[in-house]
Amino acid sequence: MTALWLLFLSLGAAGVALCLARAAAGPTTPDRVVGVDGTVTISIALMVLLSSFFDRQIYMDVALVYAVLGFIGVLAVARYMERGV
Amino acid sequence: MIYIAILTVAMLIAGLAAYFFRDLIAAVVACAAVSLIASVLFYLLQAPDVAMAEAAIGAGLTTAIFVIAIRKTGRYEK
Amino acid sequence: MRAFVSFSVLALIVVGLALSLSHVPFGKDRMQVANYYLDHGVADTGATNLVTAVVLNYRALDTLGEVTVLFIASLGLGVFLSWPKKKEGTQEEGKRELPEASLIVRRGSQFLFPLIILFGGYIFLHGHLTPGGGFQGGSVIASAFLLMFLGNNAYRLRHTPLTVTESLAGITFVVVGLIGLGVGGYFLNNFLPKGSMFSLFSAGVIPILYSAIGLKVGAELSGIVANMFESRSER
Amino acid sequence: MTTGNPMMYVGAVGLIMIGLFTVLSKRNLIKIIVGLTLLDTGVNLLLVAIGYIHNRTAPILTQAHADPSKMVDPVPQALVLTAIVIGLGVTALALALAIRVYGHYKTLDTRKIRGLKW
Repeated sequence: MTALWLLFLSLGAAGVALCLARAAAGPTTPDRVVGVDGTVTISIALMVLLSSFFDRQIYMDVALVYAVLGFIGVLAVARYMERGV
Repeated sequence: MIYIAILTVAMLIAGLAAYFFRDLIAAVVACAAVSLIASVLFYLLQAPDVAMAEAAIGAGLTTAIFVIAIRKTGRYEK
Repeated sequence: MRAFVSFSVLALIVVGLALSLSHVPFGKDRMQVANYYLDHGVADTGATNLVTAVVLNYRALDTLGEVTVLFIASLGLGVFLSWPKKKEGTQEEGKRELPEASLIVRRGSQFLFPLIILFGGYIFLHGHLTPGGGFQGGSVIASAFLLMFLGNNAYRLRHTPLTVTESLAGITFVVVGLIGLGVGGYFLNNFLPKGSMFSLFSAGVIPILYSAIGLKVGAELSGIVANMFESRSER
Repeated sequence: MTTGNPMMYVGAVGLIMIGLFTVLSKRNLIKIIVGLTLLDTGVNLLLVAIGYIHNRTAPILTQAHADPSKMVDPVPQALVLTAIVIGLGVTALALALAIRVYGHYKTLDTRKIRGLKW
């Protein structure tokens, strides 16, 4: 069981690291935005996994807030890019 | 916890990126990344209330307010 | 010179923080005040989320002050952004024609708006049972208005209902506190019955106060977002 | 669980240092406000890290977790909770000031704004 948790958390951390590497290296600003947005998605999955790991169902609310609101920042930057803000 | 070390290093790199980027939009996006990783760290420190506040503020409102201010002034730092 | 001063200030702060944090080992039990809160919190307040118990019962007067600070920040932003009054006609003529958002973003924002408002209401109504509360719920509600501003160019927020909501919420907080003063002898006394644990109608006045804070914070942050969007005069 | 000990403090103090160095050395007003936001996040992280206790859970009682002696300190969390929202208000106020400064001087460079250079 511990090995399974280790696998899950390692995959999540690797995903975060890869997305942040794209966000740090990306030559243009849209690359960086997409990298950070991928990080948001993987972090939501990590939070759901951790709520099961800590055995507290109420922690799920934090992941819910991120899932509902996580796209608004990306939307703001996208509207800036098409000169709409 | 090796994961805390990974997340902390990633957060510090994002903060340094926010310092070094000349493009202010990229700096604000790096700031949003710092807020996101700080929210995960609050979660790992057993503070779901604080993590939720950081999520609700850092996900949308801070980025949008900075983007509006950059729209009204200038995009590049000279 | 400037870099030297900056680095010496940073070095001083690093040394000071390192010296003081070396006496505070990470993860050790050093609670003194909080032990009382943890042991007596549920019996005193009825709220099972002890952070809410600290925010709205033991430290409720501080919370009133913090809401006031947020109100002053919102007021100052409104004053700064509307201070040099432009002529209405010239401002309308000089405004650039903004490209409209795509159909998916427009319809999606209109579809998601009531759902996000509902979610914010859920967060601050359940503040005494689950993580969350007035501050988080208010931020979620302000994010819903921000989504409408981003998705629809023609969207305008009427400021009168916002001001009325904010004032009524603030008055509710103070009046509940004063009723507590009259009934129990001190400001913000929890005078309603505590109810049973883990049910929505428990914890006395805490759900009422957190709803008031949620509406007030939501109205203030929505006002900040609306002010930032509506002053399009600089460039 | 012990290897992560200094790492939280290093992260929080490092974030405070990056934010403070941005505030002290950059010359663009928007960049200075970005530095203030980083500083804010670092201070909040430091406060919550001081309140953390090993092998304990969040101070929220449920049917499965009803033992108050197994919970972390709720007081720093309550302080930081309000500080985050007020940080947003302060950031918005500073950005409004920066927009007004730009409207008056047509620049955000602190060297070109009279009375702001040091």
